[in-house]
Amino acid sequence: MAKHETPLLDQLESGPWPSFVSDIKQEAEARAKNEKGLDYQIPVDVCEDLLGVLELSFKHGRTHWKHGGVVGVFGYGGGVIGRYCDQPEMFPGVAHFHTLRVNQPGGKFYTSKYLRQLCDIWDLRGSGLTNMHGSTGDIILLGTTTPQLEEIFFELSHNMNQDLGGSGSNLRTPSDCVGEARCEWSCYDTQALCYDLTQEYQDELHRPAFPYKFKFKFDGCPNGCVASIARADISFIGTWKDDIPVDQEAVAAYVGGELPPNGGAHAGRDWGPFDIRKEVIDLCPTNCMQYADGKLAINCKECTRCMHCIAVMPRALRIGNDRGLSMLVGAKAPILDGAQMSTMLVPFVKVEEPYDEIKEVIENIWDWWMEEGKNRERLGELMKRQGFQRLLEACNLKPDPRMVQEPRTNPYIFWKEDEVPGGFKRDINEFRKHHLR
Amino acid sequence: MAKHETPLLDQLESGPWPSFVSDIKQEAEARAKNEKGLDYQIPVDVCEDLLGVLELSFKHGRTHWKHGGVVGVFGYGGGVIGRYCDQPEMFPGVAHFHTLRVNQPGGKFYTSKYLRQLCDIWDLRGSGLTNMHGSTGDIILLGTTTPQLEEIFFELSHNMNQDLGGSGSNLRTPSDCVGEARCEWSCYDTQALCYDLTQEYQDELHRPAFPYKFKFKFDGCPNGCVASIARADISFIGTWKDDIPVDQEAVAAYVGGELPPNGGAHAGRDWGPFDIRKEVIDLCPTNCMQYADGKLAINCKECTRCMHCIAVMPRALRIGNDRGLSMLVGAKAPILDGAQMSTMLVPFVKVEEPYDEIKEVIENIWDWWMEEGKNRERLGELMKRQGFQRLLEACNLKPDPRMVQEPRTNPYIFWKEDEVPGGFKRDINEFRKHHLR
Amino acid sequence: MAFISSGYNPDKPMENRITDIGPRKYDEFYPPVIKKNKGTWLYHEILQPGVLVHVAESGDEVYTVRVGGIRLMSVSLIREVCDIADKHCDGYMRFTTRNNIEFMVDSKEKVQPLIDDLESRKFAAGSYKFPVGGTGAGVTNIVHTQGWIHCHTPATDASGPVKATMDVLFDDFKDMRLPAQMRVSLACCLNMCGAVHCSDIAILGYHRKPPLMDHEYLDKMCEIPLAISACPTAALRPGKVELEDGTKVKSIIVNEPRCMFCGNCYTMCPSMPLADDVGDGIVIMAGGKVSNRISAPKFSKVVVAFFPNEAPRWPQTTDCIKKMIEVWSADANKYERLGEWAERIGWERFFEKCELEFTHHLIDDFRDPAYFTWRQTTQFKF
Amino acid sequence: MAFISSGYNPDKPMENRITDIGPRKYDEFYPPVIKKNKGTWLYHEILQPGVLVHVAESGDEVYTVRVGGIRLMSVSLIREVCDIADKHCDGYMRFTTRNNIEFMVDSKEKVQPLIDDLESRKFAAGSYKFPVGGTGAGVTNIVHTQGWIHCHTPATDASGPVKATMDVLFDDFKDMRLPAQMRVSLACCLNMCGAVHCSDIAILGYHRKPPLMDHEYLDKMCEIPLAISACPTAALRPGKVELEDGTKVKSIIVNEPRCMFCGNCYTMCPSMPLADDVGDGIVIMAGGKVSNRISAPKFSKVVVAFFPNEAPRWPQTTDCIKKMIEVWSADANKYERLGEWAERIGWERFFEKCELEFTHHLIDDFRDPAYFTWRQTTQFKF
Ligand code: SRM
Ligand code: SRM
Ligand code: SRM
Ligand code: SRM
Ligand code: SF4
Ligand code: SF4
Ligand code: SF4
Ligand code: SF4
Ligand code: SF4
Ligand code: SF4
Ligand code: SF4
Ligand code: SF4
Repeated sequence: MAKHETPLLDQLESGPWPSFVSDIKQEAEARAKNEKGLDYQIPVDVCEDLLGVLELSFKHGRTHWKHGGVVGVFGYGGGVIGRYCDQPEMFPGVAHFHTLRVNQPGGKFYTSKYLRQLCDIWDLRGSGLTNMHGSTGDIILLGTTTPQLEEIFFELSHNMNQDLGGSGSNLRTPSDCVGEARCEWSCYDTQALCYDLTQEYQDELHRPAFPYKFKFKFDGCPNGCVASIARADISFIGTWKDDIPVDQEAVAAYVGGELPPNGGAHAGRDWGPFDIRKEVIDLCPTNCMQYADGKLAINCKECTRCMHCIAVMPRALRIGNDRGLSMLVGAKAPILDGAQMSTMLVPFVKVEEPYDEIKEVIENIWDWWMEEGKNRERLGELMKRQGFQRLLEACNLKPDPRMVQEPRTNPYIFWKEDEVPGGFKRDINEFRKHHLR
Repeated sequence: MAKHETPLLDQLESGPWPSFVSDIKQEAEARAKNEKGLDYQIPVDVCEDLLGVLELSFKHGRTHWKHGGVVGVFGYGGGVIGRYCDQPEMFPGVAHFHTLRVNQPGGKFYTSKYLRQLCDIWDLRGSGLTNMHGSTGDIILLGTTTPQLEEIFFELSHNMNQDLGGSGSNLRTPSDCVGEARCEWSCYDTQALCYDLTQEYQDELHRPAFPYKFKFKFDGCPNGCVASIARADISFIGTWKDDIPVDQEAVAAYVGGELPPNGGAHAGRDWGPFDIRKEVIDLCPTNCMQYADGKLAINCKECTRCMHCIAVMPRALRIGNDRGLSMLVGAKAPILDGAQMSTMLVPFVKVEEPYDEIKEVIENIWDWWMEEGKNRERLGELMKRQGFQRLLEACNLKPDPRMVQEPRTNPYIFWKEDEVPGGFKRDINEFRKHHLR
Repeated sequence: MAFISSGYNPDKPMENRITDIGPRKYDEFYPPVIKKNKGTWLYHEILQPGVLVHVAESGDEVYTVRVGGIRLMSVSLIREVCDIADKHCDGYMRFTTRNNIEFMVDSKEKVQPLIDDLESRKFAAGSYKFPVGGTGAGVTNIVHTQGWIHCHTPATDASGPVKATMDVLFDDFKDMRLPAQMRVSLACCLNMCGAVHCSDIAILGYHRKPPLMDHEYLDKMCEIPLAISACPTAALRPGKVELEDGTKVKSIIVNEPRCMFCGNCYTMCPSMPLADDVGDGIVIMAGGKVSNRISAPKFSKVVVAFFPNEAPRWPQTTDCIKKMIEVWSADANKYERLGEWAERIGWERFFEKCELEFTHHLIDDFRDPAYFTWRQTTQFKF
Repeated sequence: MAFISSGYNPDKPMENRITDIGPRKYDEFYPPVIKKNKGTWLYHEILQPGVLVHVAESGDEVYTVRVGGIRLMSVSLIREVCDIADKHCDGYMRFTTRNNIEFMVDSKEKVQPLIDDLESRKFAAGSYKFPVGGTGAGVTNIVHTQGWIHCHTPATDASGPVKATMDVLFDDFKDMRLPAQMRVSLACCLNMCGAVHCSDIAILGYHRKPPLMDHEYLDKMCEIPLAISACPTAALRPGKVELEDGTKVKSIIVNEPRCMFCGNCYTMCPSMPLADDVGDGIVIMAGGKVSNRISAPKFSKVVVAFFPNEAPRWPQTTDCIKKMIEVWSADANKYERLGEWAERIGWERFFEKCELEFTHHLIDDFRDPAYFTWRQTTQFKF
């Protein structure tokens, strides 16, 4: 019989969608039963107390967690989020309820062996509750006590060859879309680049040296399946330079209705027979496609690689072969000045090991940001405050109209003294000879 | 033989476009000859000296005019722009060179009688040079001396029943498009409304009581031939509520090529036969038009009255009959914060004498602006500083999605205390009972 | 309990310490068919909701069965996932960027048994453990954050509203009848850990009362200058406050009309909490997107300024979301995301069709860029 | 000369003074055919460049012949306009909102004689006085401002560059071969009295050197606080300055890197002029529009950061304008304004096709809204 009455939470056990309440309850029972006979290193009733405190929040409409103090593992500035309950007497099992961020593998592929190992550690040393996964991408081990932090890290690093992820003012755990591993549209190997940069920048990831957090995300193509453009300080988004290969037979098959448009993504409704003109040609944002007497023609010079036509006819159209990625920078959540999406900085760069060109841009950005950024100022905010030109200078990049949606509408150009013949120094008396007061 | 050498200006006498240099020269000669034997009230060689000082500017690449002191006519705070030359010894004829702004008649229609009278006054008492017209709309009498200002005003008001226009921190001379007088698309009588409001607000026009300048402009329809949306603090732009009447025969005539598209505006090039689908249906921004078996159908509920189809087929399509105007507010030039266009405030109001509804909005706006506006702060800047909501409150207008292009993307809503149950006062001790420190 | 040492020695923390090793390498975890065909995939097809096939140049196929994941998962549930993977997928699986779980098999025969197994598993109280779906032009999992489960700044819960909403949208999780994909996201405060600012529909926790000042402790617990400088609207200033017992303390004074309840001060200083039972609630945003397909990515727009926290099932919130999806589904063109639809018909029509009231709260009045959201054209619909 | 009194008595300014009478009433000046048919016009047609006919319900017609106006006009020229109006139009005429002159007649026969008369009139040096044109899909008159003729803040002249540009564009003033109307405007400083910020092509005078401080006189001639507060970028602060003769005076110090040369300080204070022979010049803007036709009104964008003041004919400026118009004319669709074209093909293409260099100056870095002009999508053209 449950430790706390949870009449409100109980109502979340009904309905078809998996109930996190049912799951926490089953974990609570498992711990109570303790069939494996574990010597749980944190309170056995941690799950009951979590349900209890959550029920209280449902009743109050307010959280019952306090600010986390500085807890962590020796030598790292991140990877742990401290958390304390504001009703420790009522809920001793969650009085301390810190989380660890475990750096997920690329593409979030797993073996059961790996996950079982992780579960065993967490079962013994934590709440047995996780997030698969956190919004940044980490595996979140949700809730343990301070003494267990080092133990868990030790077991992870020694027994699982696994490190923690990031938190605090450092590089956050990079994450990627499934990419080439299982997607035909990936313009580069997202997992390879994500892994290489994660390893290259371990120090930046574990030891806060930045003004604020900094995030990398890797999308294999403009579809943005890891939403990098919305939430990464640097968004690495795959693209290509050359033409879209067209398989005219397959086009005919789509037109003939033999192939399902958009890989069957719209099969749930009868949208009528596929109309290539209405569904592809007319929706192309650049109007660079033509369909005449059974042939599809694309003026690829004018294509902006939005992916629509490819998505609608995946068997007829493919991404080009001269592939690389665009680097867009500065995305962030609304605090303080309103949300920002990433802005185009490097329209195209080849993705070739050891990725020196890419790393040079990253490091130039960091140098500038660490030099100029205020405490808790994200890259995007610094770009706004000092202007895009400063970023270009820091990266030694040439201005390119592809970096802007449109040129400025105000003429308020800050000319530099060395750009103006004769500079800024002038002689008033000389001037007054020609212009009396 | 000319008083000053003007080798640079002389080069502007060639070429087909009317040469202002040739014109000033002819005026200079006329004054020198003085066939009518006038006793010119300002220096006879004013035009020579103007050419001289302009030539000097062409040479220096700098203006030779100084700030105008406060000159004007008794009891008015506007209508005159003072101006002094910074080389009075070299160019005594333009040492004082003030301009008067004469409030142009609506639609800028004139009789030769009126203009000749004006010329006679200005010939005798001024430089004989004008601007037909100034950017705001006034007739500009360009250049005279201080003693002549009252004389000119006296003659204008007594002999021509004509008043000055505005300058300074007051209502500026309103101006309008030709409208109903000669345009089939005018949704209200621009001249009538412009005249009525100009008369109603004479005091505001002549006696500065505002934080800064304030402009009215009247466009009969969304084509905006007086550019009100770009340069008026209140833009009055005609529109209609009901359907676009369609004359199917005329449509057929356009399709058949009997009528020139766009009233012949494109006759200078062979654009090929008129293609109603390409030129009208597909260009309609709302896609609310259909052309099937010789009939044109418009789903007017979805029409945003952009005027395109009407412009292309003026004999087939006309503006609707339930007419009125939209009031958009806050346009201004870039100083200080970047240019602004007018923002939709009143989507639709009927235009019926005595225009009380319109005047109420105007006066509510002025009350708010005079109350809250800083010195030299335009209405548009105040709207930005205090927020559109304050303007709505000042005008007792209900919020309407037609006022915005899109809802806010940031959640930073300034809730007022009375909107939130229980208000803002809370008891920390009560709170701490539930949330220990 | 007896403390069980991992081998870590607190007195010699550096003793054979292993650091900076990063994550495990991705390819350790690739199923064989993935490892073999990586980078050579030709095309994919969605065979039914939740079931994808990808075909490689080699002719190999990988069948993916996607199931809805509750991202707040117990080790018991994860072990059950492992059991399934062992049974059907040679022990491999992956998680998606929206916290769904994907089981992959290398031949068609293996698909149906896998599905049957997954669909058969339910929690004691009856909800599915592994519902198959979440693909194509349907609703997929809601990305969300911590809420009352673990964070100190939320204005609403995360897992609760998500469960309530997914129950209401469940049919569309298992279907692909919508005009385009529908991405719903939740963030429990405007730190927006869910990055919900570019979602088709976003559920956002928001406070509506200024910080409640714990003057007696503030100076002891916080760095006053840090907290003050954290305020984006300069609503805070230092000041002396007299407590009930008459003692004067250094503290912070809030200029309440300047506060827009972002909570950034509380992040810096625990002695100024914002949380309030009636003050807190949910903001509904809509019309955002991330993909560059057809149109550029878009921010979500605020379409409902406030719904109260109606635990446990947030009915007003879920009704509103359901309504928007139904109206969009009925009115939009094929391939048209919610935001593309709203822009095509005009936001005035959006509010009319969705029967939402346009209140003054929805007009942007935050900083200069607000101007660009106002309407500077005569084009509008009656 | 002997002072001729109008009747005004300086000692009794209020003596039978007439004020607040406003302008003359518009309908005093309507030609009969306008007065009769006002509000009942059915349609119009452009018969040839510069010649319009409007047909009323009554069947009446009014033929309008539009001629290019130099808005800087002498009384002699105005009188000549009156002579023409008397001869052909019963003494009526009007001016357009772009400073052209329109002669109206009520029957077709009267058109050709009027045109012949107009086209026959030339200035001594050979330029036309009344060129017929400026209608439809062509170039019409350039709205402009004072420049060196009468203002104290210009960074370029007005009448000069306008004459030079109209000479270059003259053929298109007399033709209607362009994809749409082409509206060129000029403002001699960024007060933008021409309101050029929404023009297809804008010629803008701009300074590039910070104010030249006349310290010795500044405090005597200006209100230091007023001048300082006029600066939008807070580049000014009060300070003491030592003159050559060693005396210390109160004055203003300019933080030069913060100055963007708007001249607003000079408007407030004559002791800080910006004008400079090499510093001043022209900014070219393009892609704006005012009408709501098809697309909403648009601001013009800066496409060339600077051209020097090359009096008397500003060749770099006129070449650039000519080039943009030719490229647009060759590339754009029928009815497509320059800005609509640039947005359709993308600004990267605009710069490529117009052979203009994209320099760092063209990237917005003024205030928060700059962000919205940057590119937040992967969509671009190589
Ligand atoms: C755990 C996680 C939410 C989740 O449930 O998944 C999370 C949780 C917190 N975030 Fe976050 N953020 C998480 C992903 C994000 C994301 C999404 C992303 O990374 O893709 C964002 C938006 C993108 C961005 O970075 O802008 C995000 C934007 C923030 C912000 C606002 C930062 C900003 O510059 O706008 C804060 C506020 C702060 O840093 O003080 C914040 C702060 C926090 C804190 C540390 C609360 C605080 O103020 O100290 C939260 C701790 C909650 C807890 O007790 O567990 N979190 N946070 C996510 C990290 C899990 C992981 O490592 O995988
Ligand atoms: C004469 C005229 C230009 C012309 O050649 O046509 C003119 C001339 C001046 N304008 Fe203007 N403005 C003139 C129409 C405009 C317009 C266009 C319009 O009204 O449609 C604008 C842009 C629209 C607007 O109001 O924003 C305009 C925006 C300015 C500004 C910027 C105001 C702002 O808030 O952005 C200033 C600066 C100021 O007020 O100190 C200004 C200031 C001036 C001053 C008074 C110079 C000064 O700083 O004191 C100029 C006097 C020049 C002279 O010596 O004759 N003038 N001014 C126009 C008035 C003629 C008339 O009455 O018909
Ligand atoms: C598995 C996953 C990647 C991963 O690394 O985990 C994925 C996988 C695929 N995405 Fe995605 N997308 C995934 C998250 C996303 C996201 C990110 C998000 O939602 O947070 C986006 C951006 C959302 C947005 O725009 O707001 C995304 C936007 C797309 C699009 C663009 C759709 C559009 O109309 O804009 C496509 C193209 C399409 O659907 O045809 C796409 C297409 C695909 C394809 C068809 C790619 C392929 O050929 O394999 C994959 C199956 C689609 C499907 O599920 O119907 N994927 N996809 C993610 C599954 C999430 C889930 O569990 O539901
Ligand atoms: C005479 C004048 C009004 C006045 O009160 O003086 C006028 C008169 C007409 N305009 Fe205009 N417009 C006049 C200035 C304008 C302006 C203002 C400006 O340029 O400063 C605009 C806005 C310009 C802009 O958008 O940047 C303007 C945008 C239009 C449009 C929209 C064209 C477009 O493609 O966006 C139309 C519709 C059309 O051309 O078919 C139009 C149509 C017309 C019509 C056809 C209306 C009618 O049925 O009579 C008139 C003859 C057009 C022609 O000249 O080809 N008028 N028209 C102005 C002549 C100025 C000149 O001398 O050239
Ligand atoms: S972002 Fe592109 S490459 Fe990556 S999974 Fe999505 S569609 Fe595939
Ligand atoms: S990818 Fe997009 S822009 Fe390119 S052709 Fe296809 S639809 Fe057009
Ligand atoms: S604005 Fe409209 S009504 Fe006025 S002249 Fe232009 S087209 Fe005619
Ligand atoms: S006026 Fe514009 S929106 Fe309306 S039907 Fe015509 S083209 Fe379409
Ligand atoms: S969104 Fe806010 S409340 Fe939710 S987890 Fe992130 S910081 Fe905490
Ligand atoms: S909640 Fe935000 S706006 Fe309000 S005082 Fe705190 S920091 Fe300032
Ligand atoms: S634009 Fe500037 S310089 Fe030109 S007239 Fe107006 S204020 Fe004077
Ligand atoms: S020119 Fe403008 S920016 Fe420069 S100091 Fe003067 S007011 Fe400030």
